[in-house]
Amino acid sequence: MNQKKVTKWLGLVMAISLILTACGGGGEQPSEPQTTDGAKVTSSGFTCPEPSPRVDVTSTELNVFVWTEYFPQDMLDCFELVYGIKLNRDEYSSNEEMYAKVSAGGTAYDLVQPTDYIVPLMIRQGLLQEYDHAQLPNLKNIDTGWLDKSFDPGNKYSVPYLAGTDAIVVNTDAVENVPQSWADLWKPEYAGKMVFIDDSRAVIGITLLTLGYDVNTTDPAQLDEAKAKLAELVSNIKVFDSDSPKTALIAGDADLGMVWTGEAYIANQENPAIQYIYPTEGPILWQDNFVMLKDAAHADAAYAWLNYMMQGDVFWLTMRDFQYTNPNKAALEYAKTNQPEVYSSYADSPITNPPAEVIANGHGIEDVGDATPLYDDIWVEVKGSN
Amino acid sequence: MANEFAVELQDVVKKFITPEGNELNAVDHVSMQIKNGEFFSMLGSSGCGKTTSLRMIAGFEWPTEGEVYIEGKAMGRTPPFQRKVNTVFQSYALFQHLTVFQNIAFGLEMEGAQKDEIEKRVKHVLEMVQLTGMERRKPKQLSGGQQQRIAVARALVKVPDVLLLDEPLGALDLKLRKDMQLELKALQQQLGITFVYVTHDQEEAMTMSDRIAVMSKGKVQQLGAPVEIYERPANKFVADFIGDSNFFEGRIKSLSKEEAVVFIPDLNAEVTGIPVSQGLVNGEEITVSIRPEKVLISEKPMNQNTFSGKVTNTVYIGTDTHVYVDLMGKRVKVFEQNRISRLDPGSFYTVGQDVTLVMMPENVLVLKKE
Amino acid sequence: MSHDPAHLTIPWKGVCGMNPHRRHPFIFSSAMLVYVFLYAPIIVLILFSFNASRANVTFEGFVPTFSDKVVMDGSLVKASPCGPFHWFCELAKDKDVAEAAGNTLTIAIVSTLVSSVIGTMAALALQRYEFKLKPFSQLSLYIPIVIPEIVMGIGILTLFSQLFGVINGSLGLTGDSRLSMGLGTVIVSHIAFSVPFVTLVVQARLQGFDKSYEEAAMDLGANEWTTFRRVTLPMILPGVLSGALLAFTLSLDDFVITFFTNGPGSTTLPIYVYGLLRRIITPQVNALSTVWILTVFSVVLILQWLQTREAKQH
Amino acid sequence: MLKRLRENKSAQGTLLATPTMLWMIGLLIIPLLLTLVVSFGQRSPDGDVIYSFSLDNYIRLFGYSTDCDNGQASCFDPLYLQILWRSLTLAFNTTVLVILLAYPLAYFIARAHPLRRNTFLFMVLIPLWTNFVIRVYAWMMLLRTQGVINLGLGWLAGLFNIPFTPLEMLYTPGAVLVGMVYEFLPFMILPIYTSLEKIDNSLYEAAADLGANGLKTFARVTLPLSMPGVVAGTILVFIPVMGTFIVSDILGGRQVILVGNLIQRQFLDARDPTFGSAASLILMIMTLIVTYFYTRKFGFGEEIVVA
Repeated sequence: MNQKKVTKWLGLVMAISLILTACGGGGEQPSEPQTTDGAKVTSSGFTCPEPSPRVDVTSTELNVFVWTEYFPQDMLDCFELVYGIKLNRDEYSSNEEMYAKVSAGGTAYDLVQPTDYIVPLMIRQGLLQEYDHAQLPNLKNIDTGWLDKSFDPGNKYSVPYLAGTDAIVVNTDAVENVPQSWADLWKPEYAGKMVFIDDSRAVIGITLLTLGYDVNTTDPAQLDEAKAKLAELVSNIKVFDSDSPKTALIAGDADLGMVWTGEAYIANQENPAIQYIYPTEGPILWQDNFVMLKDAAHADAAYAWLNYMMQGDVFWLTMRDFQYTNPNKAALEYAKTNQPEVYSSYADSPITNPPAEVIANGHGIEDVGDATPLYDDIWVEVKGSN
Repeated sequence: MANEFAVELQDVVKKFITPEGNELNAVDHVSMQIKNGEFFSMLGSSGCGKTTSLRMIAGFEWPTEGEVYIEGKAMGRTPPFQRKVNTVFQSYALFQHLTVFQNIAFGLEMEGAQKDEIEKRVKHVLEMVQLTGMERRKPKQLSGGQQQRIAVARALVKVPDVLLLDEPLGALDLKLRKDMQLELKALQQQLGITFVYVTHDQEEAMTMSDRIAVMSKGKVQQLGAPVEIYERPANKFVADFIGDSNFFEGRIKSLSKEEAVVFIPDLNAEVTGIPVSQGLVNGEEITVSIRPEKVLISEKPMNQNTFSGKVTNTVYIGTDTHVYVDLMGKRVKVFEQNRISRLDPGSFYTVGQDVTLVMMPENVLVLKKE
Repeated sequence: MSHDPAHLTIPWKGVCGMNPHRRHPFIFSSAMLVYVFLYAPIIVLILFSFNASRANVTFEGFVPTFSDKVVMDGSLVKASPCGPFHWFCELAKDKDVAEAAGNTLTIAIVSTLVSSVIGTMAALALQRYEFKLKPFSQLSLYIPIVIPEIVMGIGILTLFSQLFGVINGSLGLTGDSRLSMGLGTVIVSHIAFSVPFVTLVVQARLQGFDKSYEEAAMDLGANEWTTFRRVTLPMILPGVLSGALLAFTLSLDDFVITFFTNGPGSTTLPIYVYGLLRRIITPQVNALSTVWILTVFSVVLILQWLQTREAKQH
Repeated sequence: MLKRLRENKSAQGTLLATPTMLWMIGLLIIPLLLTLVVSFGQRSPDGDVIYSFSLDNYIRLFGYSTDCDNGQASCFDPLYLQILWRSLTLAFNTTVLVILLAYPLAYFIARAHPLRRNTFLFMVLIPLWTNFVIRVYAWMMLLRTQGVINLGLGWLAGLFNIPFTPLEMLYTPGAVLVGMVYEFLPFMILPIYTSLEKIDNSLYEAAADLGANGLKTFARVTLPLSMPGVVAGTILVFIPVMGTFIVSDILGGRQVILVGNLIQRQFLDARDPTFGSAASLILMIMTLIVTYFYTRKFGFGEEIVVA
């Protein structure tokens, strides 16, 4: 925080207090570009790859709003080092929280990281701007299997980041009968032992699956049925946690439940007895993406970031630091040759690299449009009445 | 000095709004002229308007109507810091966060005086109030009397045209108060500055003042030298407020140029040979007053202005003995000076004793009914 | 809290035998138990900041020292150049913490300064003057005390987003010149909830303030401003300072309002800690808490030492 | 200009109060009015506010439901009333517990030697100066299944050869209660201390002189005189407990839903700011009513600011 910035903000404070209609001066003061000679090395000792291609940038700042614990620090540090841009990172722990803050306006984020089903909503609300693909040469590094999805045909608005599944996690030391299907989780023997992610669409989704319905149904009758069914499940759940559900498992506060890829992987590392089970009904599939907000002030820096991030020699850091399914084929190749340990732990784990049949059996959450309030109400009511 | 009057109040009214929302004339058409070099007191019980009058001179309040003049200049709404008067506060208002020196120097600093000048004058004024060597102390570390002197010193160091004192001795014990009264008077005479002194203590006012304004209900009841006020009170309020008085309801029976005859129904008696004051009408209902020390107790009846009664109580208070005499159902106070030792019980009046009271006509005052 | 130095100078005039409660064993023991309740979590917090276990669920011993690089065995730190202070070193490397600490202090200092100044002004107005809006003003000061913080936070969020939308739209502001959530909005909001506390504290102080001190100053030739600067302010300063301290504390500790009003680059320590809690909870959180607690503790000690010294001088 | 201002006391007062009033109006009253306006609106499927005048949100809060099991068009659903009631109960329980814990300590400090009083007082304040979120986290470490308390109890049980299964404490309503009590305890200690400290020692002497024993002195002298502190403390504890969502989020495992959580969720999860605004206003009105009746009975202690 330099002095100029403080003085500037103070000025703004005064202006608002006096006339309540201040004009101008909401911007951020550029921070000094960090110029280090020779190789740029982060504080953890990681040598930063050079950007290829290097993008011309005039902005000195980039504001991103991303999921918690989803973003390698080295990646961020390197970007700041090679481009001399200050990257401000704020974090959220649910799509809904992110959407609420972004749609309220008044935020100055450039890039956010919504999950697939939120993207159409943001497009519909006019919150996003279309990418100029000419400025995204490194999009070629993404495996085409992850592009051109139904939530954003042609990737006009979104660039894939990481993907994964929601499935059953179970501490086999503490649980006798290991559940094999979502439906098993309703069994009374698990009551009071479960940790679930605090994600309305995913949890309602698996309830719909056990009833034999589509995870994206808009039929009020089916949803009504699901609500009653969900109420039974919720009363058996000990804790909802969308921030760090693994902690409850590792700490022994919960023995089984529903978590996502990355959490399951770490829990499994900490305690090999904690296993990730793909349920017979199929896991929930998801994919997180970078989108650019309509009023992004630092579009050039955003393109620089996206290209730099998608470089194979940079993106592999996500595999090293967080364990999710990786859509970046250049990164996989880079890791295979240069970081075999990281590659093998990724490729050999069914958690991060699920078998094709699991993916085929999976269910993606989609935008349900006008039925959204139905889902929202179910969630609040079922949890509130607990 | 150019002007005869240091302070002049001309038909001054100060209205306040009471918390109940009523309008109250704290000062009600007051006019007074305070001469240069005079020790002037405003005397009255609390709420009589004396402090408000003083505050209007100081500039803490502005008159609702009328005008305050200082040295002949109309003050209007001049703020306090532009008036050449200074105040000694009842609470002293010594700045607790400053030392004695800093307190006294405060006013000089405001004038922009030089440092050595300030030191010289503070030293001088401290000598004047006999507190040399206390410069470094904080007000809290001083006794009440010392604080009072500092408060005076702080005001005097500015060499004001007029020094205003608002019950400055109220917080001191009796002995100290008496000493300070004499000291203040001496100081005033030495410096020749006009003092305007507010007090509710009549003895204090009498002791020090050249002139006194007796105030009640926002009005000046009487203004004059102490002896005038005591010996010739203008009305029943003054007679009652200053010293002790016996009052009787009466009616003027006859009126000549020199003297009046008053009939007092309560005593079923006449008092003759009373000096006449202005504006009395024959047959008018009036109040007759006589100071207790001016009633004589006589063993044997005299021909005129004598009344027979019974002693109901005697109180020995050292300098005097207060004798209460029942006069046809009316209680009369008599103060007898103890010129002789009263150790001998025989020298006392005994309860139930028959006595004769003499009220010499020249001691009897006729006061208009209020 | 009023820290009247007089307390320190007036000798204790208690009459032990007269007060039946003094040193009552029940009072003493329950008071000690409450202290234990207050401090147990904090002691555990500090102890666990030296934990060798990354998962930080149970205490697995101190981190062994003497190694030039960090050695991990699963979730256990086997060796670290910093030894038991491993997590403090990790913390020191984290530049986000430094930035969050800087933001927190900037916000706390600026909002404390502004709210102390305008709060004292308002206290003077409410205690000394009669004006039309006085009852309304006095009443409005109680709003932040009697409404839950979340209501205020959401209200302010709604206001800012609507206001900024209108201003940006009507003035055609784009890019970096747009008004947006950030340090400014956080500071403005912190002032809003601090001001009433400052005002009420100073007002309480002014209640016992004899007006004749000011009159004396004016009488001695000081104008209104000089009177305020030389007499009124020094005398109410303890009140203003405790109001400011309260504002500072509230600002440092605030989570809810900041949560709703912050934006890029205005992460404060509470928000940062909340973020850490949402990630993997390593002893780094404890290390941060320990540093925080010790900082606060030493600042308080220094302040108290200064105060005692000043009291002794008088 | 300056002269006219000098003579106009009312203008001086207004001028001095203006900055604070601008803040109060701009950042408290207008936001509250906005909240009021939004609460009468309706949400669009995407979560936008459609401005209208509809009481639906309030009707829904008070139990009117169109989502009924037996095919009726409308029925009574006490869901939100239950949440309100749960919050009120929790706030009440917290306040009572906090008073019970705070009083002896405040008394102890107030009757301690004046030289030590400040130190004891600072010992109460220091936990307050650590961070709110950090304090909640500390309780997680104590309460979890393998946490410090269970370890301690297990060790004790081992000493006496008693079989021990760790207690399930974290993610229960009890954990939320403990967390709330811990968070707000200092806010009760300070005002009670302030009012106890004001009690003149001679009052105790007078009570003793008039023949009151310890308990009677406490009941007849100490307690009534310290009521302003208790009242102020209650306001400072009760209201924040009603609106806090972090404690119940973290220690309750997002399973203990209070009004604060309900509001936060409406804004951040359910994308229904209109319903959230209505709930906010109901929460505010509830606290105002409780405060009003409480302070009407006991007075609004000035200790609220001395703390």
